[in-house]
Amino acid sequence: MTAADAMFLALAATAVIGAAGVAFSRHILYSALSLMVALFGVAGLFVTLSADFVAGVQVLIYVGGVLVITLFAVMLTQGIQNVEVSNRAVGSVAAGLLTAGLFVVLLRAMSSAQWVKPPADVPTQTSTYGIGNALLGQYVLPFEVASLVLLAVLVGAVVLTRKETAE
Amino acid sequence: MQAIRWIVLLPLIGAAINLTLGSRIQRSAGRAAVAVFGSGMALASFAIAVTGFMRLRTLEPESRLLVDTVLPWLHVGTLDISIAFQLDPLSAVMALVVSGVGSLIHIYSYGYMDEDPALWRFFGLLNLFLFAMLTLVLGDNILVMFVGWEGVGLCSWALIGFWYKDHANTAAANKAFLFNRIGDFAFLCGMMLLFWTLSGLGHATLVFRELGAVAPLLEGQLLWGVPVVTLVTLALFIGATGKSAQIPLYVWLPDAMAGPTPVSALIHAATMVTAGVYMVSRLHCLFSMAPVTLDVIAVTGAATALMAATIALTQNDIKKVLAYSTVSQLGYMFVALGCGAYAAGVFHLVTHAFFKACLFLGAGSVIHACHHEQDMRRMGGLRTKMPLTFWTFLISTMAIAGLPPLAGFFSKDEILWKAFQREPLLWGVGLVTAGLTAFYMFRQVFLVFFGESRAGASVEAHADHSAAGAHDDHHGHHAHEVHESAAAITLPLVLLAIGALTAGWLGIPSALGGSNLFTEWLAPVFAAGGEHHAEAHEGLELEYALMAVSVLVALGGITLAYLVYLRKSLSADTFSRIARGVPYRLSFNKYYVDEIYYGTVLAGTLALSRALGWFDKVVIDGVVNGAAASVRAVAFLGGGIDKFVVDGLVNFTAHVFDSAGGALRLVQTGNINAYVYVLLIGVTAVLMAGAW
Amino acid sequence: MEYLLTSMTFLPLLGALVVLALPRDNATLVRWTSLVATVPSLLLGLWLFENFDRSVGTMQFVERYSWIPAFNVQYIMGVDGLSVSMLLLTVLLSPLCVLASFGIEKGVKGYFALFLLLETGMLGVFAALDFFLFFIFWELMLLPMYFLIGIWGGPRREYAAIKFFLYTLIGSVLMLVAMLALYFANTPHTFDMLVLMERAPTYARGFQAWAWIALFIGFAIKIPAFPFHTWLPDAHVEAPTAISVILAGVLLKMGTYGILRVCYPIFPLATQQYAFWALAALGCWNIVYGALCAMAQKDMKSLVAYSSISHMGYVMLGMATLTPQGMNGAVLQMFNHGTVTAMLFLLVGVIYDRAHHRNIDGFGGLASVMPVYTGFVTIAFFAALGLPGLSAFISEVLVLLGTWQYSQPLAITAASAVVLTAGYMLWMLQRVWLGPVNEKYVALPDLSWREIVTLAPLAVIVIVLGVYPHAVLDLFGPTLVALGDTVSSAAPVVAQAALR
Amino acid sequence: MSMTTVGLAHYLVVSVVLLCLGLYCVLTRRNAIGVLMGIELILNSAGINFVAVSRYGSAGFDGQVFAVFIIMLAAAESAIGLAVVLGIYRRMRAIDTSRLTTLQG
Repeated sequence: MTAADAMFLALAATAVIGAAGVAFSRHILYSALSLMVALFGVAGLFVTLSADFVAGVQVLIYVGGVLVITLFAVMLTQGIQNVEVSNRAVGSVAAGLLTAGLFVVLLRAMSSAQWVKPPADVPTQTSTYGIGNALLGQYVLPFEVASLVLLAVLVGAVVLTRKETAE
Repeated sequence: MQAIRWIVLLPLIGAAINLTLGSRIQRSAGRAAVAVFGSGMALASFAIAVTGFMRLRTLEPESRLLVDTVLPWLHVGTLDISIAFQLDPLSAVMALVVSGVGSLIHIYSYGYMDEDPALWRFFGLLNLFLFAMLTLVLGDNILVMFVGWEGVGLCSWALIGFWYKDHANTAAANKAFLFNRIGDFAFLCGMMLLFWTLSGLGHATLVFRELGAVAPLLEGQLLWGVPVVTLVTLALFIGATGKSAQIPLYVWLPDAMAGPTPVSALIHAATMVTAGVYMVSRLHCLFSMAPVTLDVIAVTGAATALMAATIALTQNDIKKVLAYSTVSQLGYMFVALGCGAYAAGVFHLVTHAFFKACLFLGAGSVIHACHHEQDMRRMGGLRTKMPLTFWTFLISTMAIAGLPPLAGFFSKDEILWKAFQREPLLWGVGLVTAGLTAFYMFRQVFLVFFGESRAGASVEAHADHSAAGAHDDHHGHHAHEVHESAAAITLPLVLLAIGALTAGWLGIPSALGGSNLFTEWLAPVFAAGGEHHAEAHEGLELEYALMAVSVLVALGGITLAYLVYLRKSLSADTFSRIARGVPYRLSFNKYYVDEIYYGTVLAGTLALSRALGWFDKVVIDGVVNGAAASVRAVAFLGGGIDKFVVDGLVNFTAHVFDSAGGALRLVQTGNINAYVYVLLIGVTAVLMAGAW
Repeated sequence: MEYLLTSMTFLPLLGALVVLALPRDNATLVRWTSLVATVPSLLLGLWLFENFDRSVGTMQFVERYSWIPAFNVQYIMGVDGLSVSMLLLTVLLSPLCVLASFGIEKGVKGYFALFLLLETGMLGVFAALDFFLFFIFWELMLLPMYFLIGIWGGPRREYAAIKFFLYTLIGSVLMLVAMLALYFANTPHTFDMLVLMERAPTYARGFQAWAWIALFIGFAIKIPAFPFHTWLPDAHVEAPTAISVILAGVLLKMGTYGILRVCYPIFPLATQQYAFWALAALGCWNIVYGALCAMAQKDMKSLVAYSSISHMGYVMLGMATLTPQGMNGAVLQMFNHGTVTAMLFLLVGVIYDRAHHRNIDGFGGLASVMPVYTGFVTIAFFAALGLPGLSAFISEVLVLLGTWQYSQPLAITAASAVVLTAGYMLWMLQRVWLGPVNEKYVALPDLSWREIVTLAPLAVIVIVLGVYPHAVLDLFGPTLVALGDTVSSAAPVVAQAALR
Repeated sequence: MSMTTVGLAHYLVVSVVLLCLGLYCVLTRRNAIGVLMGIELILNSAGINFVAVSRYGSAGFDGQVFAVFIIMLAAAESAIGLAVVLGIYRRMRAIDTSRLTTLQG
């Protein structure tokens, strides 16, 4: 087992354990913290896939932004200390069976698929450069649309949470 | 010489042990163990000081300087300070007085505090005080002196508030510390200015023995257009007014009498309050260069002496009288310093230490015997019941009144003589003060020890006069219990009284055929500062005449006191009604200085503090919270949550029942999880179909 | 000792993981494990204290590894005198705080795990020499602090926690902006502080100016300097005792540490330009303002909090002077304030544990009920008001001496605070510990052994450093001389004519 | 591709595990915020897929670009999602999805 393998295993384990924490924790705060662990794990996986930029974005936006917002939402809707009250998990047996079924189906689908052989040696290249080119070249239209979406989100978030004076 | 450090360290060890383990020692080994240990440390320190003194005497007068460097303390940039002690004629005198009188008072305390459960704390603090005071006098540089300077403030605070359960005592303690702190602040500023000026001249030092040599370099240095040396000495003098209770910072000392009487004797009469005098003498090389400061010192000293003496005339509390008398005598010493007669000032310091300590301890003996009664209007007739106390008290009173051949006569006359040479007006003020001193001190003697016992006499809270003898009743329930105090109390009294009788003989002026040993002893110290040795060029006749006048004035004061308080041929009322009683009320109410300070400085500071506290909470935090609130208003929590909660719950309940209705709507549950289930089942099914 | 700093920093984190693995219901085990987890770092810290070469001002024990090569982010750790003193303070206070937290009953595991995580964050901040790493640790420290206040705090904990979080977040954002600007201003791009310092003379004046201000505000929030200070009283009042101790003892120092570590060597020109107003004058104002506000407080903890603001003013003032006395005094004051204020908060915590309130006017005469406690209180209070012979006096007098050479009016103003400080300290002492005994509290028990063990080491340090300050002063002397020279030699000093 | 070298399949397995855990979370959680966290997991698993396939596939950057878009959308989704949750909370004083059935026709 090479160092890269060990790294992958560690990161994958981090991601999976974190995700399990999100799914099984009784305490919403623990869920949130586990989510952070999972997100870090995924970011690490991105690094092993030589996608540095994506990893960086993952950490900055997910951990820095999404998670903080989530935590705030938890705090603002629950109060910090009574959060465990309303993180019920309902129908875990049914859900477990269903997801397990899906898991089996997907694995089977994966193993039966015809994958393209990977190129022998992938040249490592700074991903930021390539992504930047792609975003402003080939994908410039989606990129612009994305900015519109974000604007809409901005406005939407404000509208949704605005203090309603009319009522 | 390594031994010097032990003069300082032994009391510290005593303090450390008594303050940490004292209560256990007292419980297991008894009260005497604590007292013996504490007193032993003080006595040992005294013994070492005596050996040091002897050692000094064997040296040539010019080379009488022993230095003991303990530890390098602070070495940053040009600042290089060691913890070091020096013994020279001046500090040796001070160390002997401090440890000597201190030891006596330790012994006295064992008798005086015989009922107090916290004896260990008392002895621990007394030892700590000795440590701080000895650091002050033995320190070889200004910063080490400052350690002692503030250290005695701490001990003073702890001992004034020794009986801390009484709110008034702790208030007095805080007052003392704060007024001292104001002085310390000025002291600190003076020290910094001195250091940087010298540093700028390439001689960064705060060591006393080096200051004499570099001080002349300060000539001509200006800051803000004023000679630096004047600013430095003025700042240091303000520090001295705090510690030595001079105008304008004297008000804490009378209140400090709230502490146990041995404390008043040791700290607030004999030693700590003289620290300012010592400091000025120690730094005479600077003060001599600043004539303006010397003038300020002389005037302040004279004004304080007079003002405190006038206040002392009308006080009824036995200790308050002595307190104001102390302030007044300290004023005397500053007059001497202001005239450049440092040796005379220190001489009066020494004699004053003896007779004032004796007076306080005598007062303590009286108070102790009278079961902590301090009002002189409820005393009287103790002469026969407490003969030893009476005689020692009388000797000390005569000494402070300046009757020859007691100690006070020589030291006071030397000051008056120097003052006359400098400025006859100062002498005039000093003379008046001397007369007043004789009057109020004998008033005290007559009220306390003569006449009939007035124990239990009802005294109006705002009694306008002290002639309480008029309504004298004999059912004083304390009277029959009053008896002479124990040996632990009387022994120090006797020893101090002997001192009060004889200490003056050390400095008999040449005019009276003496050799003025004291001045000669200190001469090597003050020689460098250029003390005026204006020897007798105005003639011996004048000196004799002045002596005679001052003795006459003192006798006049005594006679007046006798007429008013013993013969009662003059009524005190006639004096208190002069000018519609305005002078009397001013004196009785201490010129309302406390009230003025309270109304201006203290109230102002508190008001400013409250205003800033409000500003901080309302304005600054308000801005922050306001910003946060506006963000929140946009982002999250509207103010109307509560309203919607109620409405929401009502709606919610209504909907629950409503939705229970339609059967068709069962599929459309509105439950998100249900939707996800359906979705997921569909997806899995499709994938299955594809995979297999 | 190749991995000294790394092991020192991450051992508490390891401890945190162990704590998390312990059974939830065995609180005693969790407590003792946490205590043990702080000890290795303490021992390493003491070893560092012994073996640190005091004669030079350069970085020692440097560890350098490539971390994220794509962005030239490195993992660099190293210490000079400045960081050693702060690391020492942190490892000293941490075990004491764990000990002081033994009374925590709610969510014990989470509390101690977060606390240990916090310790790693703090140590990392003081040891990191790569700006990116520094920033990571800086943020790492923020998160546990938020929860420690927000979950285990007093009644208004959520308000205090969010306020703390938002304030610090704003500071972090400003710091991030300046950090990135600095990163891109250098070619090749780097976060290596040592390289950034070397290139200091190449930065344009305008860039230095705004980056300095952004960093300064970021750090000033932590100090906290007026007018960014209002999070502090709230956070202190609501935080549990041990967290107050850490907050005042270590976290506040990060502000001034950051200024000395980042602003001074990297932006010497801007430092010269702004030191007078932003550090000296503001510091002086902090001293007086904090003291006056403290006098008006009714809650013991908020009084101590305001006194912290006042005392941290000395640090700002001292470091602004660039004189050896001033700078040594400032860093010594950081250390001394850490120990003295830690004592003060622990002492307030003791009474809060017993009486469940901290209202200054609600007590009285505790001295006769709890004599040992009062003994410690007296030492701490007199140390705080700068009594000679105790540690804080040395640092204050050094700062004042340094300031006098720099600007006499500022020195006089700052020195006048000795009276104010004595005023509020003694007033509180009088109202709470002296006077007639309050009947409600006649039965309060005196200090337990655990409490004595937390307080005694601090008291010893306070006394020892008052007599022999060079035990700590020697650590950072050469470092600060070098730092002062860097700043003052950057360009001719701009005269601050009016107030000098 | 030997068993000891990490390849595409390994990443896909991780991705599937994350997807299933995310789905489980969405299915079982009654707390709307918990549901949102589950969705984040699902999105992450998709991100892993994209990047992994991109790495072992045509070696272009398309996959990474999509991953970036996913992260962007996730951020937008969580912002809006949490705003909705807060809005609901304000209205209903609850974010328990089993009680939020006002969508029912």
